[in-house]
Amino acid sequence: NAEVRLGLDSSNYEPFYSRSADGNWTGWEIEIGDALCAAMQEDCVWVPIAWDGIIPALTAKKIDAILGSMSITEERKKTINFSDKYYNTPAALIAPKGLSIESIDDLKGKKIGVQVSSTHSNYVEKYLSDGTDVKIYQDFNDHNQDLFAGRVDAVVADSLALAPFLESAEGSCCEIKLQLNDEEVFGIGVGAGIRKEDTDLLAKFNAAIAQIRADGTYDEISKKYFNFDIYGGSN
Amino acid sequence: MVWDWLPEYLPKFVDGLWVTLQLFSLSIFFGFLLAIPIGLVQVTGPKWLGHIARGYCTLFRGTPLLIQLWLLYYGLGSVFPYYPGLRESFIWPILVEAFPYAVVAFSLSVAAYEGHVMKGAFQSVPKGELQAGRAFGMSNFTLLRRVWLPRALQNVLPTLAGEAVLTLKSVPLASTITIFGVYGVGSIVRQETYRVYEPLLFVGFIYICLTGLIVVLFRWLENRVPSESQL
Amino acid sequence: MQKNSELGRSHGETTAVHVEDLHKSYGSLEVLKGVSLDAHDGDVISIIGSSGSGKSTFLRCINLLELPSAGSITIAGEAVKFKPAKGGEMRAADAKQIQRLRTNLGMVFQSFDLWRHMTVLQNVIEAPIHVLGMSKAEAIDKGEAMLQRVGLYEKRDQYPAFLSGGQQQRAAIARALAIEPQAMLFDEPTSALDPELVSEVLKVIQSIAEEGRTMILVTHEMAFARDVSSKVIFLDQGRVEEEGAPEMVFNNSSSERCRAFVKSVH
Amino acid sequence: MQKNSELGRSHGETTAVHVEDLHKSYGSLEVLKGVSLDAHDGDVISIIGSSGSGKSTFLRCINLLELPSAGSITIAGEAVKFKPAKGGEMRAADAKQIQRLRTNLGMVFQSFDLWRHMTVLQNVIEAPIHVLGMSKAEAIDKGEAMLQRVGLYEKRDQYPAFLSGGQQQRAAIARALAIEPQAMLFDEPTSALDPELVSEVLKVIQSIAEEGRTMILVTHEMAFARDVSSKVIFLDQGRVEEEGAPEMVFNNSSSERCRAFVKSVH
Amino acid sequence: MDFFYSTANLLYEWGPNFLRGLSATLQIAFGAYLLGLTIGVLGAMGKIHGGKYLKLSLEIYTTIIRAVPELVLILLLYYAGTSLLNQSLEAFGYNPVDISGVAAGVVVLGLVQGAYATEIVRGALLAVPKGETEAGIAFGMSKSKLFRRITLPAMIPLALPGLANLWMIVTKDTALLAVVGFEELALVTKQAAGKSRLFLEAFTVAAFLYLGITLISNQIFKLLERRATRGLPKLEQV
Ligand SMILES: Nc1ncnc2c1ncn2[C@@H]1O[C@H](COP(=O)(O)OP(=O)(O)OP(=O)(O)O)[C@@H](O)[C@H]1O
Ligand SMILES: Nc1ncnc2c1ncn2[C@@H]1O[C@H](COP(=O)(O)OP(=O)(O)OP(=O)(O)O)[C@@H](O)[C@H]1O
Ligand SMILES: [Mg+2]
Ligand SMILES: [Mg+2]
Repeated sequence: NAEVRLGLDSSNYEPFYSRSADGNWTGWEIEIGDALCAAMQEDCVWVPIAWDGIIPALTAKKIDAILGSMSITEERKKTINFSDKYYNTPAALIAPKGLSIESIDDLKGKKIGVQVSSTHSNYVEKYLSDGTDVKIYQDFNDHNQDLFAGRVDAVVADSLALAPFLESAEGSCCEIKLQLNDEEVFGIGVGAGIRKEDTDLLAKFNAAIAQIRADGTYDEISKKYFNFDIYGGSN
Repeated sequence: MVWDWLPEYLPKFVDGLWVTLQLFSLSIFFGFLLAIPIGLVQVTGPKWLGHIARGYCTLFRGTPLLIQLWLLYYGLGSVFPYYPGLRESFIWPILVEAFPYAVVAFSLSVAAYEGHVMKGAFQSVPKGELQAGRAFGMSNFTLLRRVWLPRALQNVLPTLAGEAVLTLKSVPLASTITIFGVYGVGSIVRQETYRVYEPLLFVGFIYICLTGLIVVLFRWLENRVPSESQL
Repeated sequence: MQKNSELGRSHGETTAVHVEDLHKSYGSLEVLKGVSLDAHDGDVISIIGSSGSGKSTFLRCINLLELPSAGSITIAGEAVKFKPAKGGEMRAADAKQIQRLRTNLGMVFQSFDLWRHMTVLQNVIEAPIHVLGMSKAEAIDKGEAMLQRVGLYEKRDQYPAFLSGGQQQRAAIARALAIEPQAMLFDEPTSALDPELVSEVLKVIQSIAEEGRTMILVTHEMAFARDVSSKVIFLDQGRVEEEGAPEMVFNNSSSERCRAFVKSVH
Repeated sequence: MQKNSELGRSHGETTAVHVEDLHKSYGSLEVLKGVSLDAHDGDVISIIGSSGSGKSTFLRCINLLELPSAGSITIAGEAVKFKPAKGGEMRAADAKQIQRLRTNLGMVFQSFDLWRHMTVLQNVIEAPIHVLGMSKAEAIDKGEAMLQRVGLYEKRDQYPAFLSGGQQQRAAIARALAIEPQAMLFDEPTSALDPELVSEVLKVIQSIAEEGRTMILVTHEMAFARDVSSKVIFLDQGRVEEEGAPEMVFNNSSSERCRAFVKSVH
Repeated sequence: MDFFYSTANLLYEWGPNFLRGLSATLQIAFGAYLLGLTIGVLGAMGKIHGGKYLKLSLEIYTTIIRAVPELVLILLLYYAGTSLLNQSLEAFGYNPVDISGVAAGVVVLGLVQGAYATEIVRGALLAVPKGETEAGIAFGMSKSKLFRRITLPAMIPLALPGLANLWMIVTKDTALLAVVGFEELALVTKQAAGKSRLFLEAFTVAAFLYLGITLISNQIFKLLERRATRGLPKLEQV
């Protein structure tokens, strides 16, 4: 009956989603979301929300599901439910090419940028909280911009989301220095966030994810964006 | 309502309060310092300076502080890489910090709003009192320091109190450029505890206290000299 | 004229204020058309004349609150330096000099113009401390004496807003006296006062005159001018139409205009 | 009393305003202690008395701008309905009735109180149109006639702020006349005016009185009260101390207070 | 020169988005302003004529709203307001409603505006000469007529400068909604900046758009003020 409102970050998060110049939301996750809705036979609308308020927006029923590259973590599961994962990519630390960083110990005394309310900020909090200067940004693009400007020495973020930046003129300054792994922090992948009480919707999402994986829709969409398997190992 | 998170985060709130107060008082201080000449030249000339000052007030009062802040921080930052020499220069350590940008943006905004107020304030001082000062051989600077400014301030203290509260209330905007005051700490708490309202209510409570403090402070200043309106 | 000031400060011998051939125009309106005046130490000079005749303008020129268009002004024996400005006007050549010379003149305005953000005593000690550089203790001593003098000692810690008009004007006189000026300038010191308050202020001014202080006084109080002045100047349309001893100006003037004016205000 | 109103509207026979035993207290201060008054059609009644005697309060009670504490009021033959309120006060029982009755009374205040956001003509036609429901064309016709009447026709499109006090008061009179009230109430209509402007307003009021319009008038202008009134009431400390024909009250009063008051203001 | 070239490019590509943001900003500002005015008039009357408890609650409302940062209020009302509303709707057996971003923005900023407007209107109402309203009463006007015909028009010239100021504030406060993810001018700017990487240019364009709103509104209010005060003598220029 009613539309399913899919919440996502109001700022750009390429290649997963971004507001294009013609005013539409585009990107891999948008196409996947639309495919999921088709599989569920639901009408969906995309609702942009500030990232740090996206879980409250879900519980306040401003949206019905979070489809904004939200990692499934134990911490978040205390508040909301997650569908099965629909992709999984590692986190990465990027820094200017000239800087030599072999391990996270080399970050002592450096400035590191992360996005607010992200698994990456949790990671930095866990491993780098002393000896480094952590700057928290509201917007994924802002820490990239400050890395370019030289105000931070490194950025921790999703490796795929960083890719378009690294390929741009501004991002050419920098490269991926470290792949970061910690399932406790980063979770087991990205799923759709759904209110605890909406078990029906949860089941529908799980079924839909299974369906588009099975019928090839998932791979078809992914091929347009990536030349590798974004789903990651099966859990 | 759940408040069990509060003890754990209280130290962070104290840090945040410190940041908020620093940003607030520095902005008010530098902003007011700038507001004096901005108001003054609009009253005494020279004409071209007066026009510039007025244009400045219009420009800064006519655009959102948030945009000014972003323009200054991200806008300026985006041109740094084109001046490679900058990174070796002595001001680089300042340029990489967010706090100075916030102080500058806030001060410029305060200067525009208070400059507008001070213009009216300077005009409101009776000419005769200024001439009395001149007639006693006061230099322009002495006149300004001893008569014109204190007298003008007396007339607009309530307005300035209002402006100060507005400035305090805009400090949260600085969280968009990585400066975490009381409000920023509140949003960290929200992020880490997934409690939606309690941290906001707590931040609101702190602000009500701070506002109360400002109001009391200005009341005290006002009462030091009785004004006509109190007769 | 300069030499007068070198003769010492005995009564009647130095010139506190010397003005020669003063002209002043506002745009095309010539308000003063060549006015001269000599105020020797101890002189009490009253300037009378109908409204708009230029009395206030003349007084304000003496104090350089207005810049004259032509003429010369000598205060306490020192000539004010002017330099020509565009449009044939004059400009002050030396701002410092003017500030210094002004401390020789105590000015009392029509509308009192006390500084309202200061108490009466603070008003009185302001110029001694911040212009003359007197120590605070000394300024307070002298200031309190001045306030005694005008009968306002008990009001010293009041703010002007709480004083009556007459009290405010007496405070303004004390403030002007506090810089121990060579001459006092009064511009209609009682015209903004309610009639009942006029006499208290005139009494204070009279007592200062009797002390032998040099005074130049613009007033509409003819009886007072006659009683207190050593000399009266009748200004008419920017010119000195008559001047001399009070009896002469008030009773035996050869100028018809002067006689008409004196008659009209009596 | 009620029956008077049934006798038709010929001069002197109906009662425009009838007040009986009116009391009014502010808290513990009893301002009116039982005042009665009968204004028949065509009567011109002046109320005099020293400041604070309750004249304004009485007039405002007639118009129900103040609610009396006790007593009865009949306007144009219709008794105002009251109901008791807490504390022994009275309250209006019927707001609609009061609004209707008020249109029988044209009130002119001491401080003119024209509506400053309307031109003079707009002021005059406001109540006819929006209270009486007159058509706009008719209201303008009548309004312009009223303005002619008080000599303000040329000023009809001016805003009040640009008129002199006397002109404003005349406009206020025209505004009150425009609802064609059974009686006009004036509360010291000239006391806020500069002396030069008083006579122009009094002249207008006099001409209205001579037309035979019922008037109740609080005034300090004794000579005027004597000339224009059919009856004078002397109020003292909230009581009617003396009332009667003007010659009687002004010259032959048996009340000592009244004689003293009349003497003091002459 | 480079700057102008890239700005032109930005406008060419993102112009429609800027216009979309601008129109969202204006819609919210307008709605919030009207809501604020309504609250202001009612609140002012409540503060003047209301009973003890109404006065007290209005006092609390205006005090708190004016002391707490708009950003905090926006977040509180944006999330709490919606869920409170929906909880109570559900409690009464109704379906939860979806409050659109525009509506939420209007309500939040309207409540903020209302607090300031209450004080402005209250001051103006108190400044209307008592005699003018009494004259209306004396002519038999009913309460509502008195308010519509006399009090309101007499108050407007006194309140207009303050109300003009409020409009300038609300047009700029809409930018705060960017922080909760509402796509008005400021957030659209940020999106364009993030994607085109023309930060300086994008923010400059936004600044000029806001400035344009201010300057045009200034002129309109000047006209309004001239109209409203045409019956009042010009105040001496101090
Ligand atoms: N700043 C000014 N600009 C232009 N004209 C001025 C100015 N000040 C004074 N005047 C004109 O100069 C003339 C003389 O003014 P002034 O105040 O000296 O007269 P006055 O003799 O003191 O009169 P009053 O007795 O009314 O004080 C008047 O015609 C006045 O209008
Ligand atoms: N609203 C009020 N509250 C309390 N006391 C009042 C009020 N209005 C009038 N009074 C008191 O009632 C008394 C009579 O006042 P009223 O204005 O009727 O006198 P009046 O005869 O009109 O005097 P005046 O000639 O000065 O106008 C005065 O003592 C006054 O202080
Ligand atoms: Mg003069
Ligand atoms: Mg009265």
